[in-house]
Amino acid sequence: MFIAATLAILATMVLALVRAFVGPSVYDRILAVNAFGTKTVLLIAVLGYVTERPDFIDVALVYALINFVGTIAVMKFHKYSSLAGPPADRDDFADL
Amino acid sequence: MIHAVALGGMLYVLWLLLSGYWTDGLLLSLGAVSTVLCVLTARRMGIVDREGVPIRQAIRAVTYWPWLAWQVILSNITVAKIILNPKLPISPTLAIVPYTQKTDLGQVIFANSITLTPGTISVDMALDGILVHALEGSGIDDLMEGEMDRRVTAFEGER
Amino acid sequence: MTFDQFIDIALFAFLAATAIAMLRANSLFAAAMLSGIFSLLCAGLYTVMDAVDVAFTEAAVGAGISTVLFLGTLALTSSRAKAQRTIHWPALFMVFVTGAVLIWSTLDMPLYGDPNAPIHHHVADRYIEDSAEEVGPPNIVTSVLASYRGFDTMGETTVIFTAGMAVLLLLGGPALMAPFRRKGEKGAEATSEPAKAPSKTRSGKGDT
Amino acid sequence: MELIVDLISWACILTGGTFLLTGGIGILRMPDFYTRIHAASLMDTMGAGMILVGLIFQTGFTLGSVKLLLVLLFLILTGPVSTHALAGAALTAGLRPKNTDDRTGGTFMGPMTHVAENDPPHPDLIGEDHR
Repeated sequence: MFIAATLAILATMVLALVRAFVGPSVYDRILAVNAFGTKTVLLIAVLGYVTERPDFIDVALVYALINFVGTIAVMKFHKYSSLAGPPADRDDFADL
Repeated sequence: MIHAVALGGMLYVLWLLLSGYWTDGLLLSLGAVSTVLCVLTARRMGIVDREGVPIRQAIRAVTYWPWLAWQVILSNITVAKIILNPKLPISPTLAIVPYTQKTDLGQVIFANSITLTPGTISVDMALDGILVHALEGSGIDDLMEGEMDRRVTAFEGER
Repeated sequence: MTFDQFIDIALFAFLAATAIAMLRANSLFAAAMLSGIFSLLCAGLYTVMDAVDVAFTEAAVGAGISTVLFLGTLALTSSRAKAQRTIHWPALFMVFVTGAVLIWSTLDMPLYGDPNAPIHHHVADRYIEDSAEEVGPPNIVTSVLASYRGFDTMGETTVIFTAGMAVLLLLGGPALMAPFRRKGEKGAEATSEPAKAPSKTRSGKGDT
Repeated sequence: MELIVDLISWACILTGGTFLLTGGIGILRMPDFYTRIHAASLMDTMGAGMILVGLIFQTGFTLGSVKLLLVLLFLILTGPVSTHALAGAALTAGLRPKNTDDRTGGTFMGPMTHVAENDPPHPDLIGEDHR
């Protein structure tokens, strides 16, 4: 059963990879990378059960957090063209 | 103060669950020290308030989250049907959905609930509502009926 | 072929495909995003091989920080690769020779996961058998890091602290980053503003 | 009893896998970026959620299942935020939804004023298909 789940995750990884390869816009690629990160979290969690070492969940937990921080950092960069955040005089960007 | 205590209690329970050591006194006290450090840091950052530690909403979540989960399952099935349909019957729609929440926290909960439900995503906040992109026009119509808005406002619990 | 091996092969195939796509991408933004995927795949492979700590580092540094640093570099320079389609033969030769030497040297190594390999009997036996009495904590890794290799850990902690400071600088808002902006950019004069000032304003006025 | 729990968890894992695959297909099939996001949220909610719930049923009442629940919670709480950030950033940079029924009175579909005035978006931000 876990093997079926692993296969599904691997297949979805392939689909996300294809989307990351063809683009076309940068946002498609970021979306694909984000989805890929979620799939990595799932893969690690499920692999813990396939190999009968459920302590892999700790790794999955940390990955879930890292993936989120990474995506937000990349988005922040794209939205403001710098990592510093909104310029002080531009209030309309303050909602990210 | 009550927010700081609630945050500390929550963090300590999280520490206990993640570490799994319930008996060793030294480790328990070290965990407590790190919890207190975290709470102090959070206080200095100014995030220990009604918005950062939503105690009321945490209690009300018992009734809101199951409803949201059911909505998520329903719309998941709808979107899955669209994707697997060979003709791909989509009609993307962009609209501004009004909200009735008073606080920033309530609006964020509403916007995130919209995004969490597949088929609709909140793109931006406008002056008079949330800019929503929907996969189908009917998704916007459902939001405009305002049931989710009403439930989030009740969940928010501010008058 | 066991299922573990199948997963290994699949992940390595993804890795190779990502690397080739990265080479062929003209848009450097695309290459930066693909390098994020590359790091995630590496981290997955490390986890499969039980090197969980390496996997942590790869996910945090490779997929997180270095992607952001790539993007930061691209903001300062051009984001399109120069069209260069000629092959630099001496470089290709050197790469092949180096790769061949590396593969040749793996032939002398013990098998993966071999319990009799020398590396597993240098000091590991003592850690496993005596650390409970000598140091105390239930987790052997903690004893190794905090006691047997204490000085090493102190250096590592310094590195991690520095990395944390860097993340704070990157995510911390305009006032913190003001000294690092390019000249003439808006917000360069915002040095004296408190960092949380913009986030307190009501959102969404500008898009209409 | 054990059989029933096993059956439930298998059903959850299989449903999750199916939704993952469906979302993956959707990411490839959808015509533009904004519609692809919907497909991706399919994978993040039902796909990941169902698989993790299935794993929780397999684990039973242990610390392991609590950690799985935490993974699920983090994914569900952070997923919408990054999705919203992604969509918002794309719109701000000037990526326009294709073939879209606009009920906002055109305010969001026209050229973005502050982007055009202050700094024109980088060509790579918009993507090859919009140049």
